[in-house]
Amino acid sequence: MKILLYGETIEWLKQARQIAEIVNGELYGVLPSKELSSEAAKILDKTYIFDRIMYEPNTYHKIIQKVSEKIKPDLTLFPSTIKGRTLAGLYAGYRNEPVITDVVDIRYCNEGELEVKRLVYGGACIATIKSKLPSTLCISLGAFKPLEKQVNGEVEYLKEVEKQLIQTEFKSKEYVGIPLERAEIVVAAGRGFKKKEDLEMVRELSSLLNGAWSVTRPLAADYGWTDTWIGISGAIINPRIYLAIGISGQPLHMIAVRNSKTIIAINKDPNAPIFNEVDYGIIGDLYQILPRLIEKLRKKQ
Amino acid sequence: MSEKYDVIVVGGGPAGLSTAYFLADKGYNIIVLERGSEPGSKNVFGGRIYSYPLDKYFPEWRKDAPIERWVRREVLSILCKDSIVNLEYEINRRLNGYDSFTAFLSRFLKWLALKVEEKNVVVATNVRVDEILFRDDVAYGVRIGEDKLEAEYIVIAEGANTLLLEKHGLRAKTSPRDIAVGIKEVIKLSREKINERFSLRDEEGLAQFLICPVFGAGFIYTMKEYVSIGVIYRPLFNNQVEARDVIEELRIHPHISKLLGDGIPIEYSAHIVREAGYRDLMHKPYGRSYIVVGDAAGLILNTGFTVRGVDLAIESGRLAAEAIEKTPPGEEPTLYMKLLQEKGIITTLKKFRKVSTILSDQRIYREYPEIICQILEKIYTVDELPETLNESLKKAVGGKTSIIRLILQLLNMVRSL
Amino acid sequence: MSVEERLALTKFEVYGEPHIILQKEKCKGCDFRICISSCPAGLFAIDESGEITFTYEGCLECGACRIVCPENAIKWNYPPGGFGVQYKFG
Amino acid sequence: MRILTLVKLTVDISQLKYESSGDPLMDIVPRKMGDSDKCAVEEAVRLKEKYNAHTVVVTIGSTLDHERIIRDAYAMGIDEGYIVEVDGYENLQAITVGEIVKSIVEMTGPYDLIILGAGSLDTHSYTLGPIIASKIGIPVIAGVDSLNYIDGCFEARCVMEDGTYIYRSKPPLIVTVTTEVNEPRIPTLKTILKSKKMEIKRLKIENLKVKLEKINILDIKRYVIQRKNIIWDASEDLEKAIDNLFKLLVSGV
Repeated sequence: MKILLYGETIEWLKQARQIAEIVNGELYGVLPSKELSSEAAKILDKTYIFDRIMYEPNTYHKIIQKVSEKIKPDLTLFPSTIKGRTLAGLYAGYRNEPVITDVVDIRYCNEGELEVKRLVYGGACIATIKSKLPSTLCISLGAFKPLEKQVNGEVEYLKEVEKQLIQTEFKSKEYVGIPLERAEIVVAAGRGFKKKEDLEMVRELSSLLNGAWSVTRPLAADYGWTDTWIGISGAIINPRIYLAIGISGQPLHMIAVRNSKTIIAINKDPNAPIFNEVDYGIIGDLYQILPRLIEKLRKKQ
Repeated sequence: MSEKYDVIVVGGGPAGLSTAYFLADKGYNIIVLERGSEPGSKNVFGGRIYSYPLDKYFPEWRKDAPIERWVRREVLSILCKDSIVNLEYEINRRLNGYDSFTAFLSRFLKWLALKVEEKNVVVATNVRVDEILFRDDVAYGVRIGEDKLEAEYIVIAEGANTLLLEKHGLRAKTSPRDIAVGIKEVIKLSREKINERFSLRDEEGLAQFLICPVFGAGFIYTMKEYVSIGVIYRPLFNNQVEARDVIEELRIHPHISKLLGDGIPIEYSAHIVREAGYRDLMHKPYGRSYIVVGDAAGLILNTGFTVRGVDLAIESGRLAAEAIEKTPPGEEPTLYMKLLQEKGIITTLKKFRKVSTILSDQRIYREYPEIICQILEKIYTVDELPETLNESLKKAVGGKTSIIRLILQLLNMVRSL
Repeated sequence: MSVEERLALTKFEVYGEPHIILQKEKCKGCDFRICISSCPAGLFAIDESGEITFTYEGCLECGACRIVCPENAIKWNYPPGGFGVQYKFG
Repeated sequence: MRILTLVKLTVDISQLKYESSGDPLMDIVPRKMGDSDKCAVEEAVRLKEKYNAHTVVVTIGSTLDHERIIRDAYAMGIDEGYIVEVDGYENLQAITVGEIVKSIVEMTGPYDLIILGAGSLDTHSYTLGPIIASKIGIPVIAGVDSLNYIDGCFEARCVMEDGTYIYRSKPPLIVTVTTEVNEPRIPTLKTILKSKKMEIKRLKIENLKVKLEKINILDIKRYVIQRKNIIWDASEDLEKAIDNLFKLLVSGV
């Protein structure tokens, strides 16, 4: 079986190698970055590289499409990121084949079919779906264990890259913060914070972690420190990491964050209900912990 | 806005929709204004509807109305700490022959709204009426935010929480002693488990009225695959539990948890219930170019054993429609009250007027249930020193009241019911 | 099951502004505080300073608090059309 | 300008409840217009108000709720609405939905802009806009937070993990929007009343010459997240607690 993937990180290529192992296929990849070529060659059977051009889905799609016409893959993999999903949609629409996103498990069936598990309903449920090949899948990052298997793959540079189909401009991320609903890491402040100025620590922490930040309802609605908040009446989120600082864990708040992959809490009250619902909890004073944590993260950068 | 209707109905509940339904037959251009996003999305009731008005006015209703189960078993239960006393009535009839059925009000109202819309009535949802517009005591329209709508007649069907009527001084501020809070939970349970645990066949239902010293009065209704349980909470009582906890108290009672412990809670709801009966009835549920129907007018009847609301709402809607038809706009539809009297609705409410006094007597919930449970416990406990009924009675009543007084009180209750 | 968990069963379309407003100066002289025990959603509470607090999200729109309040301290309205509690069963 | 908006009737995931077996109780979950679809409707109406566009809305399915969401779109200001009547709408393959939209566009188009929500509440796939783009051969900009129309050109802003992208494209264009793009309006009495009287056009799937392909779902179960519940007490060893936390956060867990 021939598998084609689109990828931007080595970590993801290794996960795709695991999938190739499961379905027993050769792994081809299209990558938008020269820097990755030597690493990628150790993982992929064949790597197609194009010069980094600004991300624009329609242009990227044309490139992937050309490679796919050469390879004629049975299975095409994208990461379940915003970019990956968009490209997968363009690709599946062009190939007129089923596309499944948020895939967390794959089983190969004999009749040229896959049994795929995917998350649905904002991560609240898991669906098992049978899909005929050829198919396009978007894989949830982290769902498959990276496979360290060395191959000696070929690398081909794609020279004739199309010009941008749509005029594109890129601005560094300081321009506006990542929207809460889409952030991988969310840091939130609760009533443990004594004054509005202290939220600066939360803002800085979130920016050091490439994440977004918010507060619980009382800080926004009662104290008026912010306009938005996390909660059943505010934003409902499902980030990779949810870091709750000075938050006791009222049910109406927890419902809005319960689909976070990992929940970490800092609270000085050992009996705070949030400690029943965390992966990692730190009993301690946020005013002692945060400054030092921020210092450590700053140094790392 | 300049659009003008013949009739504006404020509220898309049982009374408002019924009024629109009957008026539509008389050729009026009607609009129903409902604040919920769909008909029924703001309504709460116990779980039972009496079928007689539907038979009269909606000939095909048995085919398409969202009937859950026909009530075959009626149970009155006294719940004590760890015991239960039941009085049961069960009747076997042809399935369609039962007097009442269980339903979900939201679904029933969606059905009723479709019937009304079939008659070309506009049922506008997401519309909150902020004010009734009067010109020299004559109602001529409603205000919704910045917008106004005008009509020859305004039907006020705002339900038990009479905000508009009180705002315009058409009704005195509702007294806390005249209301209770109905607090309810819908629990999912499989059809098989419901049938088995409540001794029912498919499509046959149970209506159970509960009396309990801990939470007062409560109810259970069985649906096809759900059970509605609830408490009628009286805020002014010297309550042992707060309103927020009464459903939990009900659920953890050994008797209830045995029946529903493995059920899955689906929806939690609450609404005030007007409990005062005849005393609460509006003396003049109408004025120049307006008319008040259903719960808002106080048309709800608690007989002590059954609670009737939806059927009275439908009837009042029909009579209001008739009164509107026969009264020129700008005049008072006095005929409405006459019709309510002629059709026996007022008389019935009057007949049960003492019920509310009895039901607002804490002793019913606090003292009598324990006395009854204790007596029965003594009767059915066999040990070396059995007691006569008289001895048991004396012990149970203890210092709380004399046997004679107890008997007098019970007699008085029975007379009133 | 706590009342918060029960409220999480029911659907709310929360509007940006509260539909019920507590006039806290009127609450100061009130010892009765029946609003706290009467609210089936448990939305009234007393904070550290002894003041009554109220949150409107999770309001079942039952109408009880307005009627039981002896001080007429509760400015009560329904949420705007389409907002607030959304019963599927009723 | 002519604008097509697509709205999906979707499961309100905040209201999911489960059997003790973990099966979601699908028959009682409320359905609603997707949040980002609602923003797409709002965006279409805003463009209509500015540039006098004609706006069309389409939904696929045949329940009463589908009629309700079309009326909701009318109440927000959409001019013309279609329901494509098909059973089992919830299990259609995304490429089938793309085919349906393509044939709608052929029947009622052309359009300068096709606008829809970026991801639906139930699957959040983000793929439908791109699929349609490929099917009808026009470009797509997905996940748009801000949309403007300047000098005959759409300008769209997308915020992604690595930064902000600004795209400019002449019509025709497909845009999928996130809920950040606007705050949908609350219909007024006037528009609600108008929406009640407007006609809804119904198309039978049989007349669209679309091959129906359904997703073969074997089962759907609740996904229970087991929490590790590892607690460190900073009062015992502050440095260690901070160090643990630091390691967790930089490892990405």
